[in-house]
Amino acid sequence: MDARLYDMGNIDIAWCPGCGNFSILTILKDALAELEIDPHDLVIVSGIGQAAKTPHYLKCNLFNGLHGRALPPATAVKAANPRLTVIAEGGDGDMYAEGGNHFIHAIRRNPDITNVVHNNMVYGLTKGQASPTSQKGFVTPVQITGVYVEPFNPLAVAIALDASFVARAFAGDQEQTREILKQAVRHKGYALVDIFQPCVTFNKINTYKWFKEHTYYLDETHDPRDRVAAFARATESERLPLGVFYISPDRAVFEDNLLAYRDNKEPLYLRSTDRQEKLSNLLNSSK
Amino acid sequence: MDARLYDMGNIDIAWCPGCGNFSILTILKDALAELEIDPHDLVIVSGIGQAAKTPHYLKCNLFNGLHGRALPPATAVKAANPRLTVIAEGGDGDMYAEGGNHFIHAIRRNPDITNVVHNNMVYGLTKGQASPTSQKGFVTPVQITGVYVEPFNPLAVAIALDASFVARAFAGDQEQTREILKQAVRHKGYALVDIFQPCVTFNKINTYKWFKEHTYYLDETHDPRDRVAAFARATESERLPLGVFYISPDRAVFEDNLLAYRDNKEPLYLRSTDRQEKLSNLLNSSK
Amino acid sequence: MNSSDLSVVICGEAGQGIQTVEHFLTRVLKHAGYNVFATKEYMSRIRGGSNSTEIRISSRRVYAFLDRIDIFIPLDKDAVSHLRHRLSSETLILMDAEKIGTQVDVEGYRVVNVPFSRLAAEAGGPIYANTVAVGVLAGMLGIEAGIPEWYIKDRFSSKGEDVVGKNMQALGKGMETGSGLAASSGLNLDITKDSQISDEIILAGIEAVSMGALAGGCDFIASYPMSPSTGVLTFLAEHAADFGVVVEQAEDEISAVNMALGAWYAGARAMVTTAGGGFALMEEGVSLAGMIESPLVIHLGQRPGPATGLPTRSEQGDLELALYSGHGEFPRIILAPGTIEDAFYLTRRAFYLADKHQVPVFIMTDQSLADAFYNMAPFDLSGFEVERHIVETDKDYRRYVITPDGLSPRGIPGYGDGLVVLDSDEHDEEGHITEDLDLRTRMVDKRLAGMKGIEAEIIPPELIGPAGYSNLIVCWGSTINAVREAMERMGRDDLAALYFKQVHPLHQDTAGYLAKAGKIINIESNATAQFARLLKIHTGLDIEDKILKYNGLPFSVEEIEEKLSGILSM
Amino acid sequence: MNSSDLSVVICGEAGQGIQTVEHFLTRVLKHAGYNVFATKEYMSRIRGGSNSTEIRISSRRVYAFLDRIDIFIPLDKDAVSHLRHRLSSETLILMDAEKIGTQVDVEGYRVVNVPFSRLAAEAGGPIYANTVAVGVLAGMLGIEAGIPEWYIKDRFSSKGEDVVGKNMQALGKGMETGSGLAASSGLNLDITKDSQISDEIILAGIEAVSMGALAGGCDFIASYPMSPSTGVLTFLAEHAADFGVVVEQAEDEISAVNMALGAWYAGARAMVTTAGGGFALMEEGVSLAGMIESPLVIHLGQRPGPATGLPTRSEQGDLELALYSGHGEFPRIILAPGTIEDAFYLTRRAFYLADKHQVPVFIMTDQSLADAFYNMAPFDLSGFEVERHIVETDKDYRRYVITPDGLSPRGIPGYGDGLVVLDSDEHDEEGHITEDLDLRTRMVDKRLAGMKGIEAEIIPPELIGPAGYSNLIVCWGSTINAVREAMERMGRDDLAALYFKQVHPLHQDTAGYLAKAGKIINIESNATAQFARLLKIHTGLDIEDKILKYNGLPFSVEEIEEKLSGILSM
Ligand SMILES: Cc1ncc(C[n+]2csc(CCOP(=O)(O)OP(=O)(O)O)c2C)c(N)n1
Ligand SMILES: Cc1ncc(C[n+]2csc(CCOP(=O)(O)OP(=O)(O)O)c2C)c(N)n1
Ligand code: SF4
Ligand code: SF4
Ligand SMILES: [Mg+2]
Ligand SMILES: [Mg+2]
Repeated sequence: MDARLYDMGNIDIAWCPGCGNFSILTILKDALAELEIDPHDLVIVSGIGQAAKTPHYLKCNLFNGLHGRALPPATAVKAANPRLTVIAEGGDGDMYAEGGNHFIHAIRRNPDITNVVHNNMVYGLTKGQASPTSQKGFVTPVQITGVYVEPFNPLAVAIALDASFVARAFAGDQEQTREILKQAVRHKGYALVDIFQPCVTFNKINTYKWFKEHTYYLDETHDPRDRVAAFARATESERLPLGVFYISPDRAVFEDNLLAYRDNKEPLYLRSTDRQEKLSNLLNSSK
Repeated sequence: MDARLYDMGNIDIAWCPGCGNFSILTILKDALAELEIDPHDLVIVSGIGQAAKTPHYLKCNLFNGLHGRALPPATAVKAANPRLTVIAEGGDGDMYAEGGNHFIHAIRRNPDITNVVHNNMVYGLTKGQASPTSQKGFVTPVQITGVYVEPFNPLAVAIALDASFVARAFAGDQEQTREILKQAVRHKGYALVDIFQPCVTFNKINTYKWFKEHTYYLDETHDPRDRVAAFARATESERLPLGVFYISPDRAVFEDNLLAYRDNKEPLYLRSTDRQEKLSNLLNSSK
Repeated sequence: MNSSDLSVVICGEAGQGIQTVEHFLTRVLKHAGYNVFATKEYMSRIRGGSNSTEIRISSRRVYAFLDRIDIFIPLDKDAVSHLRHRLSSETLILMDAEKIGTQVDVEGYRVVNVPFSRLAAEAGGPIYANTVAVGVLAGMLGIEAGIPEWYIKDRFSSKGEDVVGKNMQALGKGMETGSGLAASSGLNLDITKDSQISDEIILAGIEAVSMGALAGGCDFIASYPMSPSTGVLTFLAEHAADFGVVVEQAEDEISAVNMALGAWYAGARAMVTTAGGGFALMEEGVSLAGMIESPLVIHLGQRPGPATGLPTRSEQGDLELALYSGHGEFPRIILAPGTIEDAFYLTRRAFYLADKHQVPVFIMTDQSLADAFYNMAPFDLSGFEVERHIVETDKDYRRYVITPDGLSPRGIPGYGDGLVVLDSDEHDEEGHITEDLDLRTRMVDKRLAGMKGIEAEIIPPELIGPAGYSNLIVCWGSTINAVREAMERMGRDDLAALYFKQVHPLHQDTAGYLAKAGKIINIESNATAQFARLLKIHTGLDIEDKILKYNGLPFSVEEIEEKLSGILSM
Repeated sequence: MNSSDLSVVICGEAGQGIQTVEHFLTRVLKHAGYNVFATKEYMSRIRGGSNSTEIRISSRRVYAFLDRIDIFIPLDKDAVSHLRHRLSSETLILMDAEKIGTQVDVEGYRVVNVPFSRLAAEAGGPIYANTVAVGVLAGMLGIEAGIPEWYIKDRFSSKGEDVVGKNMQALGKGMETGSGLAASSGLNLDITKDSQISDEIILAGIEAVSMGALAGGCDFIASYPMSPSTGVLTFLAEHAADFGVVVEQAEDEISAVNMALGAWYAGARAMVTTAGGGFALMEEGVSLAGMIESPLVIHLGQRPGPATGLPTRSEQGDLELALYSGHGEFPRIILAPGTIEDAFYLTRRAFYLADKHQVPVFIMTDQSLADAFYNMAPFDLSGFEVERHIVETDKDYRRYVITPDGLSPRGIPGYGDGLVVLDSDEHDEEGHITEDLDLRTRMVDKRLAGMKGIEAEIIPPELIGPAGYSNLIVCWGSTINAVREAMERMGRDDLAALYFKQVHPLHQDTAGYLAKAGKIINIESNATAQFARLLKIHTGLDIEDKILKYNGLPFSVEEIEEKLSGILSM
């Protein structure tokens, strides 16, 4: 499929020139096109933040909801209509701070959705406060002497929760990130793709160059089915690995196990709404 | 100190006869007495649930707040007055479902508090729905064909977050649990003690007997400073290890690093409230 | 003792099986052709404490809590002190003297020893005490044995012959004792039976809400357990496969409401069920519904606040919370069923209204309504099929096209050639984020314009009592039940009640009804008269006479009668 | 062009440094003895888009947004179209013809070419364009060079000699150009200087709130960033060590409010700062404050909703949200400073009130107040020391001892011989959970009794204008600024305004003020007239004349004048 199918034409994009988000947008469009996903069958759910604006910039169905709350609607969309391809997208603050609880529990539920997190280690839209992934020592107008709390490690946590698919990528590397993203979308079950994304305005520490220098790719010696090895890799801190860390061997998929689909595979909106007889029976049982 | 110092005398306790909470209450009183902590210097913060009623049943200062919200006030109490010993206590639903986000971020902050979780793998107070730690197959009035989502693994997640101190205990073993609890309270920094607690009314699967049969203690071969090993132990599922899984070597303690204590170590309430001069200076700088 | 209207109260610890007796007895009585009503009050604990249930058996339909106790069965020693204030010299106390006789002071009361425990032991063990108790009451009322026997077979045959047999024995022993008592205690009952009643249904308020949801086409519920609203979640869970309902216990209430909105977006008909504290966490989600013009159905089962309050008790303290919930300005609808029938019909209607007007719709109940039940004619299910107000989109579909009535046809993803774009920011007609401030004004106007359509189908308040009233009670939700019965007792031709089952927006007839009254009396279960404040906004009228209650119990018929009499004699 | 009151507007993309110009120019002007006022409007983005700032320079004190633009400096091509509706044939447009001249249509306007870019390049590079711009304006106004030079040294000396030097050059070039322009453009300014002004302070609303908090003894803030309220968090962070303030960026708003309550419990004086959407998440916490009778200070900076709405814009749409927030019933106080001075004094007062009455106190501002600034006399700091309303506990301390005024002395853990017990459930005097339903009623009464003490110190509304008015404007919060100036312009002796800075509870004089008016005009920045509804509850009066605005911008002086004139001529 032609990636231009996802193109919005000449629109005003609210990102700063040079922002890593542009690259992620391109990667996303390319990956979806290569996967031959029709924009009409795609729903992107996002929260609020710079990253969360992404779905406005490609052709798709989109639910740009509340800050931190992308995962619950994304899970529900998939549950209401399993035929849709669903992506939940947002920033590191969005997914890991305000949305931290949903992050944990979405992983436990394991709906067949892809969770794309633009990890710029800062709050972009609200002008540069620390995010959960901000590194120690990062100085901001709130953390005036630098962050000293432990950065949130999304990969390690996801692996601890036995997430179905866990990967990290870098916006600066379009090719490999696209491949990782494609693998994530293709994966049946919840898939996390945490993407390092330089914020050229508010994060002068974790720049393109910094990410380039502080990352490397996992190679074939890494077995993504080995949870403990994946965890060890996720806790590396000298240089940060990129690639697919973990694929859980046997996770039940949320929507597949819903009783609503036991006898009927149709999306909810296609079902008959005549429930008179069933209701009559129910009422009779209350006699 | 005599554990009777913590005794409330002849009070009505709202737990079911045989509930594991009674045992935890005894352990808690004994541990605190052995640590020579004066009830006046102790604050227990809890949420809502059967477990969260615990502080009402011993002599202490207590803040029995909202469901799921024990950790933020506990962190704040410690930050406002570091001289107090602070415990945040509640059930598995309280801490890991409604309070899941605070659980993550309290661990990142690392205040010097002890987090005691009564893990009965069920919602007791609301009559038997699944909790995040309910095991697969557990049947409830909501999960009518049994839980199929992945149980929350608090230890693995805490270790993934590089928690300062991570332990698991069993209410059925007063001696060892008391020792673990004492170690946790003594530990400087956030300490998680997840305690298996039989709920005799709503959890007929994970009974005293079940826990007895499905647990074992970590021995000296386990090095709690080894994060990856701790993680591996935390993911064991045949038999569940008990004991101290992990102690992080070097975590900054939240309240120690607050700027409010840089030049002054007094609890906030003991400080002078005369700020006239400082304010004048500030105003002058706005000229 | 009122011969045509009997009130039986059973009191004991949580876990003693009071609810078993309640279910058993009410079904049996209804089958026998009696009108029944049951209401319970219980503590927020699983074992111990003092809980009680009141069962009324009557010639007329009854649906309200009565202070008076005609027959009292204390199951433990605390039961007597727990309810002593409601016992009178008329009350007949059936007490197991062997078990608790020595521990309680019942000096001066009419006490009859009934050896429940011994009879149960004879039948097979202590767990049969409940069946003995049912038997005793059935015996006293002269119920034919076949009916409780049918119940036992129906309920227990799955547990094996032995259990059925022992229950039968326990029943027999109980009935025998009861028949004897009827004679010896001078019980002179004259409750009329009506064979039609045996074919009626018995439903609790919470079940009616649940069935109303199913009738309204609900096919998605995400919620977090919280008394007194959890019953809807468990009811729908039980019928999930049969009705095709996605049922999810969320990690918290925030997730629940956001899931519900995602579900509506994808074509489902979703609801949440919660109580005040859980709802407080959903407010940002309600505001999102307002912004994206999404339907949403919220069952808000009220209990006393603030904060955790009294988790298992009743109050009507969250009206203003719901009305003003969510930041920013957008339309909403609030329904407040007072009866169990209304709980069904209004919940069904909530889905229709939400879908049609693309707004959040609240169904506000309270613990007293949720847990109460009585017999009633089966609901009318004829001639309804759920209308879905969704459209197949075309290529140029714009979700928020500005229309005169404020409503834009609602498309869903994957159905049609268009794309469905929602944004929690202010947006253009397509749904994309905008900073065009003129468009902002038009979008606010569009959203608020939806109120017009909503106003065209407000449920009018129901006038109960004489049209020529000079004194008018105003009330909303469950309070109507005690009010109605108190009015029947008082039999005044100058007193009527205006029962509001839709409290927002208020029907235009409201002011007219109020203007006709010389005296208006506001009755509600809260401390600050929230509904009176609403009426003031709507009509400008200050209501001076108020009967307010906020101790966690519903109004009793007697206290309404007494307070009303006081006010009316002034 | 008004000779004694000049309005300068600079417009360009986010990131072009408009705020630098704003800061620089206003400080310089104030030092020169001019009254200044600045207000900005900006998009929710970090780069690009169109943002503008208006700087007023006046003989009189000015504090409101004016539609009129006397001098317009467009920094990019979109600036002209962004503000074209406010340009007139009188407007002098200073435009860099080389840079954007060919891209914009300024046919018919008074345009003067000012080569900002070239002058900046000559001075050392494009980043000096802002200093050139300041220079041009300073030159036009005939400011003596020493003042902007002082500013440059003060601000930039830490960046090295080179930076200072280049700025000096840029300034010089700008001033030279400006002086020339003053003559050639026929600018005939007559703005009075006042040497006292140079010693005044300039503060933005958000800084005044922050300093008010410090003055009120705030020593704890936990919040989650959200426009337009984040400034309080950053301000306190900056001064955390000096003032001994615990500052924590919470993981979410729920954590923030629960931390604040924990902090008060342990003896701190805590606040949260947030906007509507974040506040919606705090409601359960507010309810908890109500139940545990905890002080709590909430700064609620309003922006347009629902949901994410317009994140960087202004509105007064959350009044009812705050007033009815939290489930259950309990007292609260809502302050709504309209001026920057009031923002300081009322925030300080909020801590006093919260601590004394043990209730949540809201300070409601909005983006327009938060971001605006002007010169004013330094605040009066004399004779105040923060009173702490906490007691040393004795052995038998009971946190919720029932007293006639509803207030129980507040102890904190570790201070005294008692234990401090709080419970979100209904509780007894000690604070332990209870199911005693009579006690429940007494506890509700106790909590609500606290309202009496609160009512004894309500801030009365401020009457602005003639006491013998027949037309009365009612407004709250920041709207007063445009109203005040519009009234000054209109100069009518029958028109007054009643400015409410405490909106709940309302002062008892309110009804009297309203009763005296023949016509009442409600002016507020929302679509449904929330404050008018409040007044109706309080007075029964329906206010028919309303001026409402909800496009995200504050009222301008002119539009208030125009709409008022329309209403008054009817
Ligand atoms: C409930 C709520 N709280 C706070 C905000 C303000 N807010 C918007 S985006 C954001 C954080 C942005 O950071 P991140 O999620 O990392 O996204 P980025 O802009 O860096 O892509 C915040 C705090 C909000 N919109 N809603
Ligand atoms: C906001 C909110 N949601 C829901 C509830 C209802 N609630 C009270 S306790 C509880 C869960 C209890 O389970 P757990 O935390 O595991 O404690 P346990 O009773 O098992 O000790 C729930 C859902 C509440 N009080 N507040
Ligand atoms: S602020 Fe940072 S994240 Fe946001 S658009 Fe600019 S560079 Fe990108
Ligand atoms: S319900 Fe379970 S957890 Fe609660 S008191 Fe009873 S046994 Fe304990
Ligand atoms: Mg970010
Ligand atoms: Mg539990």
